[in-house]
Amino acid sequence: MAHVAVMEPPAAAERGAGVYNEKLGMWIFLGSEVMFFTALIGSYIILRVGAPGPWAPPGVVLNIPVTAFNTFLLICSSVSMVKAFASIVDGDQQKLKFWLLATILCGATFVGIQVYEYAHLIHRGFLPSGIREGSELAELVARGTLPAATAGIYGSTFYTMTGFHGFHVTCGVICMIWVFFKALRGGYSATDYRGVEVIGLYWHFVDLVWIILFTIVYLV
Amino acid sequence: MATTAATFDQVGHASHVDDRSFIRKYIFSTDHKIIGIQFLIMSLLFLALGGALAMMMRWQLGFPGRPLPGGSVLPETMAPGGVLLPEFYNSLVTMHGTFMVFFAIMPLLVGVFGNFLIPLKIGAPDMAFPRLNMASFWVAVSSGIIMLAGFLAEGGHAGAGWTAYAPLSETPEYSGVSLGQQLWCVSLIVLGLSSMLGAVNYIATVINLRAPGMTWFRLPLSIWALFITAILVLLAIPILAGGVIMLLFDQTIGTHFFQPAAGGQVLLWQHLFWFFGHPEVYILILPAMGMVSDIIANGSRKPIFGYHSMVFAIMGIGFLGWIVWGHHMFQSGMNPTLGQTFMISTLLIAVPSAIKTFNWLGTMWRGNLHFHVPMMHSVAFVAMFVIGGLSGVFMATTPVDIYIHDTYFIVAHIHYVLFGGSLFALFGAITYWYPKMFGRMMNPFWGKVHFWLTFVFYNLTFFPMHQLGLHGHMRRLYDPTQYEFLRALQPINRFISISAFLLFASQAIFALNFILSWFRGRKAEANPWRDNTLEWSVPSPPPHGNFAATPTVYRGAYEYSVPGADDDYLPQHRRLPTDPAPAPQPAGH
Amino acid sequence: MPWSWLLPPGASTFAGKIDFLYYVILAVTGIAFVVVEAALVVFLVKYRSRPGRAAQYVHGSTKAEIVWTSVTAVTVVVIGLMSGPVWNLVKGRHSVPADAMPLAVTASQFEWHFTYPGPDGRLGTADDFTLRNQLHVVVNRPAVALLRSEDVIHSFFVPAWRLKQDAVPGLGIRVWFQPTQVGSFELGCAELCGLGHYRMRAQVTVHTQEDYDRWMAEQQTQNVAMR
Amino acid sequence: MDLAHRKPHPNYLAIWAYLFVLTIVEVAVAFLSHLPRNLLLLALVFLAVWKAALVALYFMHLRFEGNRLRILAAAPLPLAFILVLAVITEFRW
Ligand code: HEA
Ligand code: HEA
Ligand code: CUA
Ligand SMILES: [Cu+2]
Repeated sequence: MAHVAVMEPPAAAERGAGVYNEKLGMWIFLGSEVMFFTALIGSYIILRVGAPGPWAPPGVVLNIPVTAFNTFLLICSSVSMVKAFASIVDGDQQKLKFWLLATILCGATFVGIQVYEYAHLIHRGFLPSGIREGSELAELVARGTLPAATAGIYGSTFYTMTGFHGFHVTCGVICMIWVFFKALRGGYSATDYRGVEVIGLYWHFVDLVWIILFTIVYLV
Repeated sequence: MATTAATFDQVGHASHVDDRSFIRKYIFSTDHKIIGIQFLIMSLLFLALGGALAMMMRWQLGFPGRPLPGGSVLPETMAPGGVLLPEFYNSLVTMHGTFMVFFAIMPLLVGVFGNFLIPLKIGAPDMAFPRLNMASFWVAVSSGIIMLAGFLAEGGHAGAGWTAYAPLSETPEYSGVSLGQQLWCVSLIVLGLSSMLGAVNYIATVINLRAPGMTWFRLPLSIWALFITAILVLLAIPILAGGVIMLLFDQTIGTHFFQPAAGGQVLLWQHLFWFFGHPEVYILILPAMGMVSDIIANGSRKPIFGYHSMVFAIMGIGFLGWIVWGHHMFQSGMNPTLGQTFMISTLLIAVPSAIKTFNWLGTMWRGNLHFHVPMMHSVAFVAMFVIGGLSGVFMATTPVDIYIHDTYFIVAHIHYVLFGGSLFALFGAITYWYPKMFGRMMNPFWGKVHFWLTFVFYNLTFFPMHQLGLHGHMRRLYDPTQYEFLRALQPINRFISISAFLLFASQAIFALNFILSWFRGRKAEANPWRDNTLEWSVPSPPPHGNFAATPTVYRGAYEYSVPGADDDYLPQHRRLPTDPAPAPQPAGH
Repeated sequence: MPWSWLLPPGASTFAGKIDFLYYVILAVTGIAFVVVEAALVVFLVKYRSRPGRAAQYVHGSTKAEIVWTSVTAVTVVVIGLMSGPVWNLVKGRHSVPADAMPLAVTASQFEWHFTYPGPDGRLGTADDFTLRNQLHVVVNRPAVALLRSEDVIHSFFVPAWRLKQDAVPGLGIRVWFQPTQVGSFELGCAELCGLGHYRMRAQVTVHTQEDYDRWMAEQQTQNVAMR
Repeated sequence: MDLAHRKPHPNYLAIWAYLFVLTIVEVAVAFLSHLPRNLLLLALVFLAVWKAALVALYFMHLRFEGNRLRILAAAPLPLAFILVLAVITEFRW
């Protein structure tokens, strides 16, 4: 009776990207985060390429050894995070708690070191608006080691990028503490490890952003 | 694969007894239908406010320097003796654009219809993340309150246009505005958070919660459009947030992103803003296009013409929208060679738009046209969007844009696509889904009166703006009579203003119809428009949880006038004897 | 006259080219407009629901899709190809004529400052002088202005010349023009630049060469007197 | 990630060591090598992308996910490139 189009069989439910809601949601959210960091990092690249003069050479203002250690910490925290995930997939509650705690400690230390670094930089005269008059760094400017023309946007971009990264780490640590408490109460199992996997994705993403930032902000 | 999804799937249960308290049910509700209605009320209020600001602007433009009737209630800092001050006029333009774009049309399309329609039309009990959804609304409300607070700020509200070009927008010495602009920034950052939460939700919901049989190419076009729109929101809004954060930091903590004296780049702001801004204008039209497609097929009692090309056209517009932002910056001092490439990519958007336009015509061709109120608005949408789209071609052409950039030709374009396009579609969509939202019909007689008055006065208001632009009338001009060559145009300005007042007054009919029908409208049956999609298979309004049992879908959304069927529509969930039995549901459903 | 779709008279060498493009696009979009709206109205009348009417059950037509897609694509590509050279002529970075008279234009809230090269025809020499809100140029002689801004973005807009270019703080943008008519014209600011944006206006005077020389001599004596 | 037949976990500690070594190489290249400026830039960016890819592929499991999720994850990257590259032509082209 009816037209062919009507008689198409109901296609098998091809629902989903094959992943559960929370994980899918986190990946979608990370897409948004990529664009957010694109705005910040992209602006930095653009400002740097179009800068009216040479940029401060690496290592003159920023403390490379300390940040290299911080990079190491964040990489460690990523491993501990993925270990936590592997543990709960295997159903090992004890290891899950151990690795989560390790991740929290690494993350919190990272933030602590960054706060220390900021305090130190500000003390030496490096501000979001540029170099403070009469500070230690102002002498470098006077001596010509530190280009004056770009010092202003150097501070602007540095604090904005690393600041928002640090903010993301802080949020990550807070969420992780929440996951940790849930783990203490046995909230995860080998059949439902959603919270651990989802916070893990976020955590690794923040680590990934830092890897990029470390190179283009500190080393270049 | 399937196992994981099934193991964790908690949603998908049938509706259950509703025992929530009043507050959980209507204020902090996680029900997507209630959240949609909350967004509707919020954004209609902002629409009315944006309209009121436009009326003040039109008064000043039509009758420069004369005291605004009733304007003496405004404080001295805005309008001493009722005469608008230039700085207040700038705030009016800015806030008119901001409210209309960010607080009226965008939440109406995405917040209201994204929320209300997606779960219902794909056969899901709710969104993938109902609590995030609730958060999204209340975050949007806070953002609106912050934006409104700007009017009380010392120095006045933001006044650098809705595009907030730096350095005017970030330097109080140049603009006289400081706190107002900062609140503008904070509000948009907060609103960005709300939109992002919404977008994550919509995308995840469409991907994961479609009912059995609801394949991608059986989705109604409104859902396709909302899905692509959500992707645009997801990826564009963070760019705006990033840019606005830099703008805010320049004002508050002394950074120099957009300050050339300290090494910043002025054009960087424009690049960031428009990289967001152009996808944004498609955010403001795609859902309208989708809903219009649904309504036109229904009003024509005919399958939508070229369903697949319609879907690909939506994707095409969505993608091309990312590579055309430079067309707002042709005269900005941007690299002229880059301008050439932006001209070509911009012109190419005419192609998917043409596909959509002609497929709407194709849908009506040999149809059986019923002119219910939503259909009238949808037909007007097609007619008006074409005018706005074609005027876009003038501006896309770089040499012609040299002349008409930043003139009223652009203002005419804006309003043909945004009012003639989006807002007409919204009037139609609100009338169409009103019964599903509130269980009552809007009054069709007053709906038609409102339509005709709006259609006529809208054209009388905005069509002559093309002429103003062609004679060089600049935008954002407090008092055009300062220029000799514009004085001759003052009669047009006055004519436009009077039409605009009548246009605004006509909206009272819609407001009254909307409010009164809520209490006194005719009770609506489940499927008053004899439509095919799933939301019409459940009572009006649908119960908490939407569907008594997860529906199974057997066909596309547009099977109207199928030969041999006993009615002129064939719902997606109706199983014909020839249809194979539904696949057994996986455990957990 | 103000209500028409015709452009007001142009008065520069490229005004004619821009106006021509405008009329081409007006014709093309005009045809598209008429086709679409006429079809719409015809369908609304012809296929309106009447007793006994039934809609035809069709899902589309690949042939029709191909036709309107390719016709539109070809049309816009042709428009693009026609526009490219004109854009290059006006705004291309290498299209400023070598013999153009140099000018420096500085915008600030809310006025225009025009610096003239003086009798020697070169900027940056002692005989330069600056006028506020008055632009004087010679008919049929190209001039190139170096646009700068001291505070916010402004936009240099002379409707009769069909010329508009933003003046951006931190950038020096060169923009050239060649007036074809003597007389007096208005120059406006086309970019929102603050509360005085609406009155940031300047007078353009296009002289014949003799006229201009006389004016220049006058300026010199005035300037000398002022010193 | 089928629960019934689970694959063994990748050796995460090896990835960790890998990342650690790459970081040391990176710092060494930045401060000890005397490459010309452009080459240095290229080398450093290459190393950073390499590290980032390791994190995405192993820690975030993209290596073991379906294609649809990979597309979803990669989708924003072209847009990021378009924005930055187009704006850079303002200064260099
Ligand atoms: C809903 C919002 C919306 C939509 C859909 C559009 C659609 C388009 N816009 Fe518009 N635009 C805005 C909202 C929108 N715009 C706003 C708000 C601004 C101003 C911002 C500000 O500065 O404040 C703006 C500004 C703007 C500019 C900058 C002007 C300037 O400042 O100088 C340009 C330039 O290219 C442009 C072009 C286009 C084009 C080519 C389309 C195309 O998508 C249109 C395509 C459609 C058609 C072409 C019609 C249908 C096709 C046919 C009938 C086939 C036949 C056609 C041909 C043969 C050509 N727009
Ligand atoms: C969707 C967007 C939208 C809408 C609907 C409108 C509607 C109107 N706009 Fe606006 N306009 C913009 C978006 C919009 N505008 C933008 C983006 C700009 C650029 C800003 C800038 O330059 O920065 C602009 C600029 C702009 C200008 C240029 C100012 C200048 O450059 O100096 C003018 C001048 O006439 C104007 C006029 C009007 C008028 C008369 C209306 C009328 O149509 C208004 C009619 C009234 C209504 C539509 C409200 C009706 C209310 C309801 C229906 C609510 C019902 C309520 C309940 C049920 C509770 N607008
Ligand atoms: Cu200067 Cu507007
Ligand atoms: Cu655009």
